Amino acid sequence: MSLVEIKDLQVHYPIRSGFFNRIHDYVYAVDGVSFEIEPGQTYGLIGETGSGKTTIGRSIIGLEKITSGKILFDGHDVSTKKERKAIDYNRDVQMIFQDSLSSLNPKKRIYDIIAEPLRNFEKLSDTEEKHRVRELLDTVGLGEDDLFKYPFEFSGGQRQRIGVARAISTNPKLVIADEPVSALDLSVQAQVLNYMQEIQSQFNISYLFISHDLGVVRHMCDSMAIMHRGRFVELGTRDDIYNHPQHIYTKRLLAAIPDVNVDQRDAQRKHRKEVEKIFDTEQSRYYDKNGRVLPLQKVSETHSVALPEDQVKGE
Amino acid sequence: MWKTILRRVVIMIPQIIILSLLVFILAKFMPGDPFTGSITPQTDASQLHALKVQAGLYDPWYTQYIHWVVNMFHGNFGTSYQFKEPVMAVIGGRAINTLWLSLFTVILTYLIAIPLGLLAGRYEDTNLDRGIMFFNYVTYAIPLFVFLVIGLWLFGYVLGWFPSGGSVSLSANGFWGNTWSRLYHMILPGVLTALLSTTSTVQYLRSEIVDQKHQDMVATARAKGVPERKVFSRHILRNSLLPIAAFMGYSITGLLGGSVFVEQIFTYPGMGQLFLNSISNRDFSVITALVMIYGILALFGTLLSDIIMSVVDPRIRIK
Amino acid sequence: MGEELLTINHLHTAFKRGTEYFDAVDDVSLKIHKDEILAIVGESGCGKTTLAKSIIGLHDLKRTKITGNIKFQDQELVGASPEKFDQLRGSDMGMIFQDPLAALNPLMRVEDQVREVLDYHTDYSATKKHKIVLKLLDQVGLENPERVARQFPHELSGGMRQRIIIAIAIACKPELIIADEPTTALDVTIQAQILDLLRSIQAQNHAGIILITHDLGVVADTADEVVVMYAGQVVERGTVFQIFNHPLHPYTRSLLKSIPQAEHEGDRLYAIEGAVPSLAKMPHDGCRFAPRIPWIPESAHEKTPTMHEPEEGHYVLCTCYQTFKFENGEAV
Amino acid sequence: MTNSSEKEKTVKTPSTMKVIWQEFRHDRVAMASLIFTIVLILGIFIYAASLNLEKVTNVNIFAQYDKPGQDGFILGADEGGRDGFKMLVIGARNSITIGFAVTIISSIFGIVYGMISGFYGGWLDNGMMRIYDFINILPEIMIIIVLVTIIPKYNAGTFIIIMSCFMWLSTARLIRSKALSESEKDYVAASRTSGTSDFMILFREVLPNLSSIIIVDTTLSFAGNIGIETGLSFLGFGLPDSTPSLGTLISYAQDPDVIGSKAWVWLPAAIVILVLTLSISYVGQALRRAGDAQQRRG
Repeated sequence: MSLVEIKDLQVHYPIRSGFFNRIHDYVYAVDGVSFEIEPGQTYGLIGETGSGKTTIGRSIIGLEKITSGKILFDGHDVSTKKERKAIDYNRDVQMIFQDSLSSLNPKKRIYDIIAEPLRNFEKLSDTEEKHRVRELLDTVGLGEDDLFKYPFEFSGGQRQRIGVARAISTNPKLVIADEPVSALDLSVQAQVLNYMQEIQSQFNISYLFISHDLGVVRHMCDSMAIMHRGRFVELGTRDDIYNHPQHIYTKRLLAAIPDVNVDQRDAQRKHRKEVEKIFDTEQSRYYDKNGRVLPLQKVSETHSVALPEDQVKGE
Repeated sequence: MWKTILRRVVIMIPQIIILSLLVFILAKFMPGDPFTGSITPQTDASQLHALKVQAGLYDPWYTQYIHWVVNMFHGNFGTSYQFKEPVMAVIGGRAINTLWLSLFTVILTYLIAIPLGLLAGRYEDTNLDRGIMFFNYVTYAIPLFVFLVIGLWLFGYVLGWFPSGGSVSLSANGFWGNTWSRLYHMILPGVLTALLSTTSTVQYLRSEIVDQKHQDMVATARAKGVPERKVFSRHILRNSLLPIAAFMGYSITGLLGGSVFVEQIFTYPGMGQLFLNSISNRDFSVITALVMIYGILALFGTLLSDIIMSVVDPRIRIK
Repeated sequence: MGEELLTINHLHTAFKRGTEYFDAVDDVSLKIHKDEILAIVGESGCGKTTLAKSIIGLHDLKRTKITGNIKFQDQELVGASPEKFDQLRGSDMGMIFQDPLAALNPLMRVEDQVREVLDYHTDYSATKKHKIVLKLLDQVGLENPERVARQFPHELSGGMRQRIIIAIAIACKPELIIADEPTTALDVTIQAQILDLLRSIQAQNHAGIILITHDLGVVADTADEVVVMYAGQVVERGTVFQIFNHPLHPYTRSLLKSIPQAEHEGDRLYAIEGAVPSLAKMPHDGCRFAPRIPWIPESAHEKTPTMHEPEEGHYVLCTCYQTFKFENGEAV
Repeated sequence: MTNSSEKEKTVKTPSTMKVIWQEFRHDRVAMASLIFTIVLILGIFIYAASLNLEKVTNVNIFAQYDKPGQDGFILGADEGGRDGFKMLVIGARNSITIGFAVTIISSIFGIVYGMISGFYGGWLDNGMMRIYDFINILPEIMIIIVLVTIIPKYNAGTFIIIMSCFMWLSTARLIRSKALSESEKDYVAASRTSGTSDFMILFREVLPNLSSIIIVDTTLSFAGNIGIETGLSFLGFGLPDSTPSLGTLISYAQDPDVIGSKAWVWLPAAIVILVLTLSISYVGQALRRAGDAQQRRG
């Protein structure tokens, strides 16, 4: 059985306007999305600003009220707060935030920050708690001296590692990482990603890795989904997405990433322009008349694409 | 934009209703009734009772309330027991005095506050700025009435530069003589109140300018080759001053609150003084009318501010 | 390669913190020619934005001390008067900022903001300026310029706003354009369009562009020449091919190695130890990158690092590049 | 043994007061005004405690309007021949006490109101802000005066309550805006996903982050409330006649003869108010600067 099952998730925000501030329309932040998460795997959620990827992450963890659809965890419906509370859901599902400074309370010591989930979910004695916190800090490469410091005394990369330590303190089964390295410099981004991978192999955690950086997602994730306008345009394994993209939007996204291979740059530029041209001319075929992404069609065992029906062909 | 304004006006209606209810309830708790003043030892109890019935004083409260509101809409706030005149007539003359003094004070306030705020913001962290900020701290800390009393004592009595009370000299004649006398009476209370009312404007303007100076927008302007002076006047100043324009409406509430003190201390015959006077004489019909008027004026002040804001800021205007 | 446009020699830019001055830009020398895109690449806090602001004269001189030489079209910019800068900025130098929303005045219509450049550098008539503004908006790829001209910044998308910033920067066909992280706030698809736009503008105007970025992909895609900065210093400079195909300085090599690569999916990434030192804690002498490669013996570094030119046009700071190996023994 | 001491170290939450104090100590003028304020207030309270209120307020018609120094009255005597200096001390004590009580009640209410409104947001915030907006437009001075006149069994306690009803507004607005921006930060989301209840997040996570603002706001409100109490007493609608306030003493100046030629009756009280409000506000402003400096570091 899957660890998490998301069925037709929808999150809409009302747009109020007009005379009495009545709800006139909705922002379809997430507009009908279904997928499953297996234990120990890493899933990537890729999209541009406003594509709804962050909203999906926040609704799975319970920070966002869902409009409709279902989220099942280990077979339990966890769509409402009451249901989550009943099974201590957040003990098993944790989150790493993008902005490491804002996600750590500036008035708390590192010790208290990491111990917070422990105090809520595990009834540990003081000695056990301290032992556990030390162990966690050690896991992310920080030392004993750091226990009683405040967040501002650390660099961005270190703070993000503290965020990782907090997220894994209760041995969760799923960690949602929302742009965990986007705010970091390249030289420290690798530190955080490496620790995340190590921890995964050690504790068999599933990651939902949300990012706009296709290079990082490619590195971290076995399977991934590309989001556009609140829906999935393509869903598949790393190989499916990067080597056999079928949706016009995926192709455009992939072509837009600047590559560090300087020798190929003219060719790549040319390729990008071609894809862009195709996107401009054929775009309408891939979206319905309201600009909504078409329903997903299965093209192989692992690969689904939001294609017009006449284009579906096996691989 | 019209929709925003209209909606803002519509929101005001329940506020006015609640305000009137509140004032009505306060009025009900006030001792006495419109006939208390006319009671003499000769008054016949049954006659009085009949009068009260006729005036609806024994009706259920909501009937009385509606009656009161309807009368109010017709500008009928009842009769002042103290002056034996319709309340509106009593208030009328005073209202004009208060209006002049307030207008004079508002203009002075901004005339003082805007340059100070601009200078402090532009020359941030210089001695000029520190001086202005010290002035700002003093005006923030000193209670208005103490400042007024000391000012009156110093300039009205010790130095004798200004009259110590009233709104116009009895000996003034002719249009110009009269106008000058009125202005002369307003100078001391107006200047003193204005000095103390500059606090929030100076503070806001200064921090707004300091804030704007560090925006990328200003760097863009410089990068365009706009000379420093123009960067200041075309970008920083404009963007900082527009919100100030919108604050004018809010300042009405503060001024009205202050008018009670100013008019009392300078024995200036305005609405504030009338209010205190009526309180001492238990002239409740005048009191209710004044509270209602002050409340409605404050409501219109906030409305005005919101409208100015939506007119000057395109981010709100377009919606 | 075109004629020389801007030459910087031994530039120091120091900020006042309390009573002390700290060098945010420390002994930087570089050159840029016409028809050239020079990328300045480095991580946050390496001094690249400070450098750009020193060139265009946007520092508050009460808190900043600038020494050295910046020569632009035979004029010395260090110590130049504000009037001189007012005249140069907008006409001979244009600047593009990172956050297009913050960089536009929220209370002014697009047309007024673009026209402002022309107001101060030309004496064209109002109608002519209006025509030029529309042409510029069209040139930067905005559809329906008439309409956009009448709009306010908040009514436009991020990509459109950045196009307007570019229109402002190129309004007077400047010789030099400084673009400070022009695509960092944008999505990749928009980034690609903006980079293409920059290149096409350069082709038309024959300008020199200084492109400041932390994104190595953007550099590889767009630049001709590259300057790598670390902790306020230039540690390596050369052509884009030299830098990407034969990186020399340990920092450049480490950075390139830490990029997630397609061929090594899922493997451990190369992680650089430690973090960039903050301005106040900047070491004064010795190789500034040494603390992050502790396995390299001290003898490999110079006491006072100097620039070396191991191949023509390819410069590198400190001698440590000669013997540098990664911890696992790999050279690149 | 070592365990318990270490434990203490972990449980202790960082004291904002301590950090601000560190910054504050470097500001000499602020330190001077803080010490001055404390000495002044303590002096007033200690001296007032030694006075017999009944004796001081007793009318002595022979000493009416004694000049300072005359008959042993340092600051002269008022209309009732009462010792100006002793009246001043008792008045100051009363004004400070009322100002303090109003500050405590209104600040606590304002903080709770603002935190709940800002933190929970949504319709709750909407409703609470509507109430706020409405009270805000009320002509507060007038309504207080009306309430003072119509409330039966009026005394200092009722006055404190009436004043507090209107003085919480600015605190509530300030705290709401800060709570709103704090609650949007990710550490609040992180606490939510760590299983901490909203109530605990509000008081254990958000509140410590507001502490420096609260300290500053309370200090400044204290000065402001002394001003408003004395103002109302000046008009005759503050403290009841049996409890003199600094405002009551100044109100003698409403007599043209007194203000013009008997300045000793009211001027000392005016000066005491000035000194009190100026020094307390200065401490408040210095605390704000210290808090900002601490914010930058944090």
